[in-house]
Amino acid sequence: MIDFSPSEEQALVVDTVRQFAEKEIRPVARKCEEAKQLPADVLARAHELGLVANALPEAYGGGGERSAVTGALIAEELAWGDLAIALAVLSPALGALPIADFGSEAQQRAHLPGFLGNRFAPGALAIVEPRVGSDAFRPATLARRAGSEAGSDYVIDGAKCLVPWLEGGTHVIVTASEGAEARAFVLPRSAAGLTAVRDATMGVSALPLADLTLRSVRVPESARLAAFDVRRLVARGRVALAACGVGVARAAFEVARDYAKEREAFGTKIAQKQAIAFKLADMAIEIDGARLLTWEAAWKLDQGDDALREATLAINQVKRVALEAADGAVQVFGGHGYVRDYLPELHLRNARGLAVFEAIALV
Amino acid sequence: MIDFSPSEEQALVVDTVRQFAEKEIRPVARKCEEAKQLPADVLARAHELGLVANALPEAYGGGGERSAVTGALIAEELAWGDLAIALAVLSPALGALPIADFGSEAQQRAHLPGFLGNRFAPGALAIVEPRVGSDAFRPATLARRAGSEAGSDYVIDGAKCLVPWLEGGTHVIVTASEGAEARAFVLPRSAAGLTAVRDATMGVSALPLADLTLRSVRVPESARLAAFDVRRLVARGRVALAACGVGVARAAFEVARDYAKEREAFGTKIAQKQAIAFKLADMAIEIDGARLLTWEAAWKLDQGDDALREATLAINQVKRVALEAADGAVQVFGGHGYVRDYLPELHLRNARGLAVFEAIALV
Amino acid sequence: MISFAITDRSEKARAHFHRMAAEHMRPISRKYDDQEHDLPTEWVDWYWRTGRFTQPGGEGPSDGFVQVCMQAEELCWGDAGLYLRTPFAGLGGSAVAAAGTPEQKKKFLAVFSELNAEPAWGAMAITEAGAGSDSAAIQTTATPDGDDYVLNGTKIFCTGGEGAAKSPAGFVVVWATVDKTAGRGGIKAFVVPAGSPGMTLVGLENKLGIRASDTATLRFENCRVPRANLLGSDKIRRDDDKSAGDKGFKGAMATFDASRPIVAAMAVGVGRAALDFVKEELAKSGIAPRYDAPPAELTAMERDLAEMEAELQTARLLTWRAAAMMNRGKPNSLEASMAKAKAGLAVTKITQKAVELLGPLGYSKKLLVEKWMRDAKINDIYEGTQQINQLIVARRILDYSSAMLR
Amino acid sequence: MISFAITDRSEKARAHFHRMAAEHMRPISRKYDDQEHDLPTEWVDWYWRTGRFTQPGGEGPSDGFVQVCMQAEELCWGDAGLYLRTPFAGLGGSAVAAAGTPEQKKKFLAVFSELNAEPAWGAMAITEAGAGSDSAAIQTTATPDGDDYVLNGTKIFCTGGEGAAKSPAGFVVVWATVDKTAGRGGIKAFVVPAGSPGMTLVGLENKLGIRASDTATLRFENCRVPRANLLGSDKIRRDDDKSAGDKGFKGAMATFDASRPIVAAMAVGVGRAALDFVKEELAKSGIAPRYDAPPAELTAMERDLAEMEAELQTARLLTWRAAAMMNRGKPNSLEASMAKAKAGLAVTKITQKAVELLGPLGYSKKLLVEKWMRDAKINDIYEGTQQINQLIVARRILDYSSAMLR
Repeated sequence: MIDFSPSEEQALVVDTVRQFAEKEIRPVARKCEEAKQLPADVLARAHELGLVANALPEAYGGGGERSAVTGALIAEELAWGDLAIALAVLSPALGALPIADFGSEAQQRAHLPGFLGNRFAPGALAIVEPRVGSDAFRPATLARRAGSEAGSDYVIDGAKCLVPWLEGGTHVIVTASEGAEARAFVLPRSAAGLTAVRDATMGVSALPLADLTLRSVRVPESARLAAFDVRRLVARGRVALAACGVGVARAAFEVARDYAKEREAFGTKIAQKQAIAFKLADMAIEIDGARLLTWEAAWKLDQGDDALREATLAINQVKRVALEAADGAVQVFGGHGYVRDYLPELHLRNARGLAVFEAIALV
Repeated sequence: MIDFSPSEEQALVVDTVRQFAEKEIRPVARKCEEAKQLPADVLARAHELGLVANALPEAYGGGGERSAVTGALIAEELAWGDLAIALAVLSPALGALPIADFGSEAQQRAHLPGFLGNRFAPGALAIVEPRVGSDAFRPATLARRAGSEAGSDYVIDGAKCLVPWLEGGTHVIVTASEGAEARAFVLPRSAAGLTAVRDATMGVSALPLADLTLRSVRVPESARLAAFDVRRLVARGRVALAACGVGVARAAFEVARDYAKEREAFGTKIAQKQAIAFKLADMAIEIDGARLLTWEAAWKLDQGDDALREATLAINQVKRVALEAADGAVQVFGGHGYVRDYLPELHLRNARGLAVFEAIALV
Repeated sequence: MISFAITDRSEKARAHFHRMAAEHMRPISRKYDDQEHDLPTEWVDWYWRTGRFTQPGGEGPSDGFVQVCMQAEELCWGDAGLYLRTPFAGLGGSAVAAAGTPEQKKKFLAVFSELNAEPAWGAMAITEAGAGSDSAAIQTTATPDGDDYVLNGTKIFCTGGEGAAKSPAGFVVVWATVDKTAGRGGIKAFVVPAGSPGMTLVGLENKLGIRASDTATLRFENCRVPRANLLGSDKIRRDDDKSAGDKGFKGAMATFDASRPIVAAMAVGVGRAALDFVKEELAKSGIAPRYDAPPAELTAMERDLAEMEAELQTARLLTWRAAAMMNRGKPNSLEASMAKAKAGLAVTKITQKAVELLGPLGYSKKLLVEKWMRDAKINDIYEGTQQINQLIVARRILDYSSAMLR
Repeated sequence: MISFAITDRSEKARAHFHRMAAEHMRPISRKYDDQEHDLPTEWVDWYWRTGRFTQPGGEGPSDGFVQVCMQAEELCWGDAGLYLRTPFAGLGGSAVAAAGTPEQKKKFLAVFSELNAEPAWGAMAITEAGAGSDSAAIQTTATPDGDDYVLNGTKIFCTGGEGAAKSPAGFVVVWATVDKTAGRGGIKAFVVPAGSPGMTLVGLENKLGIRASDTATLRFENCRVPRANLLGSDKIRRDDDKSAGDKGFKGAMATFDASRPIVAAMAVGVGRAALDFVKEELAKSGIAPRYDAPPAELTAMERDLAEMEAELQTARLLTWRAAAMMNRGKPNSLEASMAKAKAGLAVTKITQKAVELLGPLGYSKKLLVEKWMRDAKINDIYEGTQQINQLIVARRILDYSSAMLR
C-alpha cells in the first residue's frame, strides 16, 4: 500500500542520526572544512552507531538489515549535518557493500569482518575518471589478462579520481573495462603500480579525495568480484548520493528560512517579502519532491529491481534542487552568504559536487 | 562604433509600423483568429506601406534598401500587433527574397515584379517537414534528375508542412535534397503531383498553413535556384522569426504589466506584489536581451556574414523568452488569462509556434 | 511504512479507469475540443447510465485516497475537459459532504448513486469579477428573509456550472456573505438547486483548453433558498473573534484541502497523456532516454524526456503523499498545496515541451498534443493559482499568518 | 545607428588588456586564491609601476564607455579578485569624480595618474551590519564639530578597504548620516584619507571567491575629517521636501548607476573565462556546439554550450547598451540595473554549468573553473543584489515609487 511514513524503527534511526548530526557533526563541520581534515573522534563515535554495520550480512557479524530506504534516510540526516563528514562516515560501505553484493564467499570472509570490528575502517571505491565525459559504465581504465590461460592474473592500467582515501584504509575497489564489460577488482592500497595523491576540490574539503594512477597493476583473478553488475552499483551510488543531496538541500533551506525570519530590511523581516518567501516555498516543494523520488528508487532497489532509471531521475533532480537551494540560500543571506562565517557558501560548493560524484556513497 | 539606437529613418519606419499594428492589426486580430481568416483589407493596406517592396532590388521596381536590421525592427512591430497577421503581411518576402538572394537574373525578372505590383501578392516557402526531427539543412524531401544528361528535369518527392498558403499566391519555393546537398526549386502551385491541404494549428489560426504532398513533381532545371545556400536562408529565417518572437513577447509583457497595475487583490494592485513585479521585471530584462541578440544577428547578416550561429542563439533565446512572457501573462491574468476574451492565451499559443516554425518569415 | 507498492485492488481500479478513458473519452477528445459548448452526450450519457455503475473488480485493501487520485489521473489522461463535464457531484458535492447535515447529504447527493433517467451535476460558485484569488473579497450577499435566504450577486468561472444550474437534480453551492462587515467570518455556503428562480446562466467562457468543460457565469437576482440549504452554522464569526468558529469559510477551505490532491492528480493525468504519447512517437524514430548513456553522447532530446519523467513523477509522488496523509487522518494542507503547485507547473512545462519535441507535428491539431498543452495550463490557475499555492506553502513553512505574509 | 562594430581603437584596447590579463593575472590566479589575505605584490607592483602607464595604441574614435566595459571584462577574464585588488581609485574614486569639487578631485585623484613610489587605493564604505540592501538604514553618524565632521560607526563589506585604509595616498568614501531624523536626505559621503586617526581596519572577510580582493570591516571611532572632505552639499534634504535636493544620497546612487555597467562587464569577464575554457576543453574531445545539427542528434552538452553562449552574449549586450547610453548622455538607470541583474545571474549559472560539464576536472582545484564559479557568485550579490536590481527594474517599468513597491 502506498505510504510515505517511515516505520517506527526507521523513525528511531532517523532521530538518532539527526541528533548525531546536530550534536557531533555540525559543531565541527566548518573547522574541518577549513582545516581540510576529518574529525577522527566523530568518525569513531559514528562507527559506534553501527550505521553501516547494520546493513552487512549477519554471517560476518553485521546486523543483516540491509535496506536502501533506511540507507537513504540515514544518508540524508548525515549530509544534513555536513556532506564531507557524512561521506566519511559512510565510506566503509564503499569497501563493504560491493563485496557483500558481488563478491564470493571467500572475498566476503576476507574483507567484511574488517569493517565490523571495533575500529572505524574506511573503504574506497574508484569509479570516476579524470576526463571529460567520465563514464561509470564504460571505464577507460583497462583490465587485461596477463596470460591466455584460464584463471591468469589481470593487469590494470588507467587513472581514477574523486576516490575517498581516508586514513586507515587498506583496500580499494577499482572498476575497469575488460573488452566491453565493466569489471571490479579489490586491490590492496599497497599494490605495485598503484599511486594515490590527494587532490583539492571546491567542496567537501575535509574529505580526502585521491587521484589514482594505475600502471600495470597486477592482481590475481581472485581479486575480481565475479558477480559484479555495474548498473546495480551505479544505481545504489546514485540513490545514496541523491539522499545526501536532499540532506544538503534541506540544510540550505533551513538556514535560509531561519535567517530570513531574523533579518530585517526596509522595516520588515525579509521573509515577509514575497520574493524571498516564494523562493523558500519553491525550495521546500522541490526538496520534498526530490526526497520522494529518492525514496522510490531506494524502495525499488529493496524490491530487487535494477532501479537505474529511478536512481538516475532522482540524482538528476537532486543535483538541480540542491544547487538551487544552496544558491538561493546565498541570495537570502546577501553579502553574508558569500563569506565563510556562514553556511550557505559551503552548501553551494558541496551541492555542486553532487553533479560530478558517482558512487561516492552506497546504500 | 557600438550603438543601439535606430537611425532616424529606422525610427520613422518603426513608428509607422507600430501605428499600423496598433490601428489596423490589433483591432481585428482576435476576430481573425477565431474565424481562421486573414483580413484582406489590412493586407492590402500593409502592402501600400511597401515594407517588403522596399527591400527588393531597384532593378525590378523595389526600394533597394535591403537591411536585416530594419527588417527585424519591422517584424517586431508587426508581430507585436499579431503574429498571424504579421506573418501574412511579410509573406511576400518568402517568395521574393530567396529569388533575390539565390536566383538568376532570369528568375528574378520572372518572379520579382509580381511582388512589386499594386496588389498584395503572397509568397510561399516550404521548409518544414511533417516528421520528428524535421531538419531544414537535410530535407527528407528528395530531388533527383529525371534523366542522366546535363540540364535534365528534376523530379521531387516528399512532404512539407507549415507552409504559408495565402489566397492569391502563384508559386511556392520548395527545398529538397539532391544527394547531400539541399536544393531549392520554384514551383507553380498548379504543378502536377503537388497537393496542398490546409492544416489547423494551435496558434496563428488566421494564417492558412498548408501540408504539401509532392508526388513525382517534375520541374525543369530552370526552376532551381542555382546559388541556393540553405545556411543563409535558415539564418535569415531565424532572425526574422526571432524578431517576430520579440514582438510577441513584448505584447505579452505589456498586457500583463497593464493588467497588473489595474487589478486589485487583497487590498492592493497586484503589480505591488513582489511575486508579480519581479516576474514582470524578469520579462522586461529577458525581452530586451533577446532583442539585442536578434539585432546582432541581423547586423551580421547585413555585414555579409553567414550569421547562422548568432541567428540560432537568438531564436533559441527568443523562443524561451516569448513562451515565458506569454505564460507569465496568463498567470498574471489568473482565470482571465485562460479565456479567449483576453490576449494572454493567444500569445501563449502563438509563442509556442516559434519553437516549431522555420523560415516562415525572412529578413 | 514507506512503500510504493500499489495494492492489487487499486491496480485493478487504475486499469479499469484507464480502459474507460481510452475507450470512452479519447475517441471524442478532439470533437468536443472543436465543438466547444456542445454537451458531450456520448460520454455524459454513457457515464450516467453505465459508466458510474461499472466495477473495477479486485479484492483486499485499496490505497484509499491515493486510489482516488489514480482514478482522476487515469480519466484526465483520457480527457481533462470531459472529466470535468462528467455528471457527478463535483466540488459542490465535496462541500455538501464536508459541511452538510445528514439530511442535506441525503437530499442533494443521493441522486448521484441512484439509477436516474437524467444526468445531474453539482458545482461550486465562489469566484467573482472582483474576487479571484482573494475569496474573502466576495460581494454576493445572502439576506435572511423569513424561512429563506435571498441571494444577490454574480459568480464567474463556475466549473460545471451549466450542468449544475440546468440539470433536473443539479445544484450549485454558492458562497455569499451574510454580513459584509464581518469579513471572512460572514461568508457562508448555500446550496442552490438547479432551476431555482432568480438563478440565471449568463454565459459560458470561451477557453484556451478544457473546452468540453462548462465554465459558467451565474447571476443571482433575489434568488431564494430555504434556510435549510445553508451549509454549516449560521453564526457569524468575526475576524477578531478568537473563539472556535463555524464551518463557513473554513469549511470551504477544508473542501479545497481535500480537493487539491485530486486536482493535482488531474494535472498529472494531462501531463502523462502528453509524455506517454511523445515517448511513443520518439521511440518510433529510435529516440528513447538512456540512463546509462555516456555523458558526452546523451542527446538533448533524451535529456528532455528524462527531465519530463522526473518532473511528472515528482508531481505524482507529492500528490500521493498528500493523499496518503488523508488515509492516515493527518492534516495535509501544506502537502496538498505543495502537490497542487508542483503539479500545475510541472505539467504546464511538460506539455509545452512535448509540443516542441514533436515539432510541426506537435503544433498541428491532427494530434492531441497541442490540446493537452492547452488543457494542462488550467492546472496553474484554477483551484488556487500557482501563486496562491506558493503563498500557502510559504506561510506554512514560515509559520506566518496571512497578515504577516500577503 | 544600430551597430555592433567595435572601433579599431577599442579593439586594440581590448587586445591590450587581454594580454595584460593573460600575462600578469592568470599566472598568479591560483596562488592568491589559496593565499587569501596576502597582498598580490606581483600584480600590484607591476600595475602601479608599469601597467597603468602602458598604452593600447590605436587611433580614431573609441567606443567610449563601452570600451571601459571591455577593459573590465578583459581584466576580469584574467582574474576578478586581482582586478578588485588593482591599485586604483575604485568606487570611492567614482564618487569623488561624480560629486567632488575640482579641489577634491585634484587632492584625492591626482595620485592615480602620477608617478609615485607607493601604490594607492580608493574605496567606498556603505554597508553596515544592519543595512545591507537597505542603504537608507545607515547608522554611522557624522557630527559637525568646528571645522571637522566626527565619524562614528562600523562599515562592513568594504571592497578594497584594506588598501584604501592603509596605503599612504589611499582614501575611503564613507557614507554616514548627519541627521538620523532626515532619513535618506541626511546621508552624506565623506572622504576619509588613509591613516586618519580613529579609522581602524577591524578585519578582512574570508570569502567564497574573489579571495585576492580585500573585503574589509572598518571601524570609525571619533574619526575626524575636515568639512572640506564632505562630497556635495551639506544641506539636508528631508524625505518630505520636494525641492531640488543635494547630491548626498542621490549622488551616491548616481555613482552606482555609473558603476553598474562596469560591474556587469566584470561579471561577463568571469563568465567568459569559464565558457572559453570549457569550450576549449570540450573541443579537444570533439564536442562543439553545432548550429545546424539535426534536432534529434544535438547532444545535451552541445545545447548547454549554445545556451551558455547565448546567455553570456545577452549579458554582454545589455551591458554595452547601458554603456552606450552613457556615450549619448542618456539616463540609463533602468538599463544599468537590467544589465547588472542579468549579468550576475547569467554568469552564476554559466560558471556552475561549466563545473558540471567538465565533471571531476571541473570540481578539482587543478583547474581554475571551480574558482571562476566561486568568483562569479559575487556578481549576484555586491553593488546591489540580484533582488535589489530586480526591484529597481520593476519600479521603473511599473512607474512605481519606492513607497509603492517595496
